[in-house]
Amino acid sequence: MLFKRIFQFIIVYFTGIISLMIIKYTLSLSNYVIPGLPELAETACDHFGQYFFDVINTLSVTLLGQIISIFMAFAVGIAGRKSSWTGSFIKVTAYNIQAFPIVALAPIIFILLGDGFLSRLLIASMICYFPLLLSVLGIMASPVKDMEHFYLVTGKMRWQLEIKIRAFENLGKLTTVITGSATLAMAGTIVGEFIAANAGIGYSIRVALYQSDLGKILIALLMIGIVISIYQGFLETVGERIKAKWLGTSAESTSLTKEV
Amino acid sequence: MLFKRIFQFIIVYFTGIISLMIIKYTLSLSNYVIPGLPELAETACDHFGQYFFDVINTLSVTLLGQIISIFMAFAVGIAGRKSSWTGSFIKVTAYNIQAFPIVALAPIIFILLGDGFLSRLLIASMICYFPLLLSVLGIMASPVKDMEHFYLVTGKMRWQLEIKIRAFENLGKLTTVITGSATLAMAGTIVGEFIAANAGIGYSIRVALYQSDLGKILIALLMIGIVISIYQGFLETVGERIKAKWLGTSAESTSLTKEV
Amino acid sequence: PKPMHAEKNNINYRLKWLFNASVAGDIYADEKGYFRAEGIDVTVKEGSPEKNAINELELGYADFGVASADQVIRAINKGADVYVIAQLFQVNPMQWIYRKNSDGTKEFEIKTLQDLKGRHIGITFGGNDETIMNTIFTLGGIKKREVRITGVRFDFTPFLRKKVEIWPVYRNSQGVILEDKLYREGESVGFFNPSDFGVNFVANSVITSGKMLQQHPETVKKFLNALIEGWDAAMNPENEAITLELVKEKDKSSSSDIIKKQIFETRKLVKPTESWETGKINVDAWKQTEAIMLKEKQIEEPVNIEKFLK
Amino acid sequence: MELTCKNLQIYYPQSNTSVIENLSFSMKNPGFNAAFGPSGVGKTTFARVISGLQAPSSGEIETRNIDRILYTYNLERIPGWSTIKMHIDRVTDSIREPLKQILIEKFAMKEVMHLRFSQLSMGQQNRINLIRYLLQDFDLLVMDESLANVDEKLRSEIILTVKELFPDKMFIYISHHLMEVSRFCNEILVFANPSDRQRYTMVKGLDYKKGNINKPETTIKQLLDTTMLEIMNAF
Amino acid sequence: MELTCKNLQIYYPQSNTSVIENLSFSMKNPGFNAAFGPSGVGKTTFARVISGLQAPSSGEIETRNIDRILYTYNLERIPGWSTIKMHIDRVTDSIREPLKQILIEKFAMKEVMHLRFSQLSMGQQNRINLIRYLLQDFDLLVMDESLANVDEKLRSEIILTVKELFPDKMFIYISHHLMEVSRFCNEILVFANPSDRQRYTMVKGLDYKKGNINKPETTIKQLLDTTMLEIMNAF
Ligand SMILES: Nc1ncnc2c1ncn2[C@@H]1O[C@H](COP(=O)(O)OP(=O)(O)OP(=O)(O)O)[C@@H](O)[C@H]1O
Ligand SMILES: Nc1ncnc2c1ncn2[C@@H]1O[C@H](COP(=O)(O)OP(=O)(O)OP(=O)(O)O)[C@@H](O)[C@H]1O
Ligand SMILES: Cc1ncc(C[n+]2csc(CCO)c2C)c(N)n1
Ligand SMILES: [Mg+2]
Ligand SMILES: [Mg+2]
Repeated sequence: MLFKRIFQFIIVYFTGIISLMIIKYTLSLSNYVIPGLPELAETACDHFGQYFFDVINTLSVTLLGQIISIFMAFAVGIAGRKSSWTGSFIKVTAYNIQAFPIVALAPIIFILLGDGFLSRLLIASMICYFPLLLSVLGIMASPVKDMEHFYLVTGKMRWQLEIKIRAFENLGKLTTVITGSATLAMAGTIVGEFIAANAGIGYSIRVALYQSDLGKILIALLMIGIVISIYQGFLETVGERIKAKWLGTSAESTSLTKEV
Repeated sequence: MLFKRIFQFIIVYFTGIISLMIIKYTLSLSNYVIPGLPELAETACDHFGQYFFDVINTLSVTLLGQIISIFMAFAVGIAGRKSSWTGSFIKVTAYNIQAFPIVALAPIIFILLGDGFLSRLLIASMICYFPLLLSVLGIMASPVKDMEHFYLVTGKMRWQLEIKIRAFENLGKLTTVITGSATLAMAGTIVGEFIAANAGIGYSIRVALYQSDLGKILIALLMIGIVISIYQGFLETVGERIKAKWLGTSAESTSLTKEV
Repeated sequence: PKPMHAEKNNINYRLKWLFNASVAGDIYADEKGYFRAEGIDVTVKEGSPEKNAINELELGYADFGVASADQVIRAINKGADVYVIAQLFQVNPMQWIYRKNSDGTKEFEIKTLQDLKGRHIGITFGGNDETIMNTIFTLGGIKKREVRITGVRFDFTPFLRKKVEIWPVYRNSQGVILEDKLYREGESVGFFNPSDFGVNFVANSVITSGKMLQQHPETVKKFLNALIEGWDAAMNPENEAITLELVKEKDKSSSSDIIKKQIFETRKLVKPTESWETGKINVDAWKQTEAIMLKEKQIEEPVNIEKFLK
Repeated sequence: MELTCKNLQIYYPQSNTSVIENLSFSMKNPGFNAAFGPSGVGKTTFARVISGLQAPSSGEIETRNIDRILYTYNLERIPGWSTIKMHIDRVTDSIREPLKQILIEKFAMKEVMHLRFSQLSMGQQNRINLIRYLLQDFDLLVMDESLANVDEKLRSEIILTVKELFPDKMFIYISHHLMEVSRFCNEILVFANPSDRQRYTMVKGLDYKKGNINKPETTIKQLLDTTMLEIMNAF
Repeated sequence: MELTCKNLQIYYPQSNTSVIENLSFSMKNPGFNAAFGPSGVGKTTFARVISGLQAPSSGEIETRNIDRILYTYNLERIPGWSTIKMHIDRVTDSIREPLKQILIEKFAMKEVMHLRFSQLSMGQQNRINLIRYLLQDFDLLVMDESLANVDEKLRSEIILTVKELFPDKMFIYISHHLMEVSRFCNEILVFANPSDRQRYTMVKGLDYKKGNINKPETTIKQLLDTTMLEIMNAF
């Protein structure tokens, strides 16, 4: 499973590299525009370790950022699920904040939070949170009538229960979205680092970009891809566990009662 | 409906401005860090018209970018919905491309496409498409067993039908996500313009940033917010129409058979 | 291949920066029809940090461009086919701004390199200001731990909020704007200019490809003539009103007052003395730049940059 | 205890005719009543309207001593995150604990309480859903085909149990089982197709209770046949 | 035409006992057969297994001259983006056009074909779903409570129509209506609760067809009573 993921990523990555090489050699571009394979290999050797630790550093922020945005997305999605004025107000607020590109908000963020870890985290969360919000809102706003009826007519419905029912009925969708959002959190962190930090792989990419060093960027991308594959594989496993637990099926049982 | 949206945005916006002012006066920051209200008003008068046209320019790219990303998201979401090797490969590719922050991919995009409209469009679509993909994938990967059974056992199931059924059953979620993604497309376009264009509001924001002019940025944000409110209101109306048509209910009929 | 000596008519010229006073000469040459007068059709394209004229030369998106010396040297080091045909700025506009009354009472000024000690300095990691500042540190015998260094982004807030004392800016664009902003709030500023201390790291220069030089030498000559003529005219104080109008046309969001000051500062960089030949390549400065980059391990081996200066 | 409808009128915009047309009736006193009629005649619509889930197009619904009306139908589902036992426990007041035990026992659900809802057979799903409604506060419970997928023997057992345990509640039982409705229900509101002259008739059922099956078998059969005939004529 | 099961065994991991335990039987020839038994006994499980939707834990299923087995159940839904008329049209081969008209007519669905599925009453949903299956290619159709929410009169009508129109197909009808199953079905596989000694019994039903209701009323009643008793004993 995990190896499949990494393997698939490697295929994608090297397809990309090969395309670049084809472009390079058909247009006979210099190593400055697109580095050749030997240069790439050299860059890899020189910077592999450094970039690996950079990505791990980034990952730590990603993790926190993702958790924060999951919480934010659920909070806003839940608060905004009703079609009441408040609900739609919360939605509008959430939407509008996102409409402002982070780069434009960045100065304001820096004024309020200073630069460093917090800004990096905030930017990461903001980029990751909105897509999550969209999905959570979609799920939280659709009633599951045949389950909710009982609680509604008996006056037992509380908002926590409503959310639990809707989340449960859309468990598959939610785990897909949350797993997928790891990528967004990573991208967000990197953007944040690019703008605001002096650590992490985003920062390293910025430095490489200033030096127009595509080779370094490509190696950084490789590291990002590998680490994110692992992280996502991990999330997927956790997701499966949670699903199995909540649905009350073990891997064993599902295979026994399987559809043929 | 539309006015409600704009009104809500205005509330959000001015709450933001007021918070900034509070920060300004409590920390007694000078006008160059956070401009005062008179400076803001002046900037607004000077640049309102220009920024309005910039935003309209941006909106035109947003529109196209959103359409492209909707198509891309559906294409990939549909292709990647099966848990087969190919399905998961497509998913991994889609995820990985996104994991790479646009800022890191930008040099490669410029190398391949040059600067100008195409790069701007591509970046906009990429930022908008992934969150859409996540939702579409979530929806497309969950079978609607009680509807699909017939087509499966009678051998009438084709992929188009499967998609149609799943889309139909999740119409509410899909319209929420597509409407919401307008914001993402806008943010994406602005980021694209920020990096690559020489027109649009993103470009103007960049210019303002190089001049460290927070006042201009705030006015630009106001324009963005208003225009996006209108655009989203429009999308929502269209979404309602489509829903009503597909579900076979008119606004009139739903109110007559309403739940009390 | 045999030189073709043919004319090339549709020419793309990629700048390094947005349209503003720092590219006044380029705008002038374009708008006043100097290129057309030479019989060439030139499209002047705006630059930005993410755009790279050297890449565009190779890919054929541009025929001429503006790049800084460190970009050129790094590209040559990696086998790019790049030649320098003019040096626009004789003095590097990359300088550091600071408040003269930063602590409210005492007048502060950087008179010697030792004045940097104990200060909080901004540096764009990976940017050429990092290379320059490192050279300054070596020159002044300043150890990294004797100063505080903060990474710099494109916005100035940390400097404006007095978090960082000495902040890198382009002297003739952002430098002017910042100076003006602070002046309005009653603060006066100074600029730390490395070339005052003997560090002549070359900045914006006009480049083209070897292929262009070989295949269309006439076109190169015409382009260069028109461009230098444009810069000469733009920098001529007598033409100030015209230059101002032309720049304002392209840079709507800056006030005339600011643009006027920017032109004034740009003039000092382009023509350090009244009689300075516009666009002249300062070979010694290029050699020094190469030496600095070699020492800072920006390049692995010497490129003999003088061979690429035409 | 009384439920009265006056000139009830319900139509759906998509339909050309009214579903419920000028319906007036009254059901008095607690007991096991029924709504009966051909498929598509409007029983569910009627039930939802009197339960307040849907607004009538016109007409009035009046109740006396009926404060809580619950409507339950056979397609309801119970969330799947825990076993049905845990769900039932959660929604049951502790004072109804003994009642719960009896219901589970009598509804033959004891063996499957450790399963999740989706693992139950259709009839089991019907039964557990009905159980949880019976454990709530209500004055009138409308059961829309609540036992549609349960076998006849168990269904009779369940109905008798409910009648025994809830003597002072009112029920409206919707079912397609003519004999069952005739035998166990008291007041039967029979819906006829729009083409018939008289659309609504109130028929008196045998209202069997657990105690009174002591009449001779043949008498019962005859009585039942009469009632069934009466209903079929109204139908 | 023959359907044979040998030592069929089915258990769910969550259950402590087998749902289907060593079931062997054979149904020969076309006709209207049934699976009957108390709620939760395993009829749905059995039906899904013989339809190939679920794998048995052990045992064998053999068919002769039965190539296409379709399974339909009463909770299926038809997509809501167009009227049921359009849906039925789309999934029906043009050669079955006359058959379609007859079915719609006989199933009393003519009036509501312009509605969407969600606007139908439960019984109407049952019927339209069954219609679309009857319009497909099949040799054996398993109907799992397909008419559970239809009234008795119409149900009889529908069953007789199906028997008349599809004389050379095999059906397995799952229903909780003892009398109906006894009257209309031919071979009835009766499932008993695990506690009984004999879990599976094959009972012969009256197999009524449209033509042969010409016996005297009392004879029919007697015959029916005998069959019903036989089933109840097996049950
Ligand atoms: N939303 C709707 N729009 C249009 N017509 C509807 C709608 N809901 C129900 N109907 C129609 O109203 C009629 C009555 O429906 P209802 O569900 O009340 O019948 P019912 O008596 O409960 O039938 P069954 O016994 O089959 O459940 C049906 O003919 C149905 O097609
Ligand atoms: N997925 C499952 N896991 C565990 N037990 C199950 C599962 N599905 C069904 N069962 C059990 O298997 C038994 C048989 O179920 P099945 O649905 O086949 O019954 P049935 O005869 O169709 O009943 P009904 O007439 O109520 O529909 C039931 O006791 C049920 O609880
Ligand atoms: C400034 C800015 N950048 C990106 C996004 C949103 N976003 C969605 S996915 C993704 C990853 C691409 O790098 C990003 C950045 C935003 N809202 N604002
Ligand atoms: Mg009904
Ligand atoms: Mg069943």
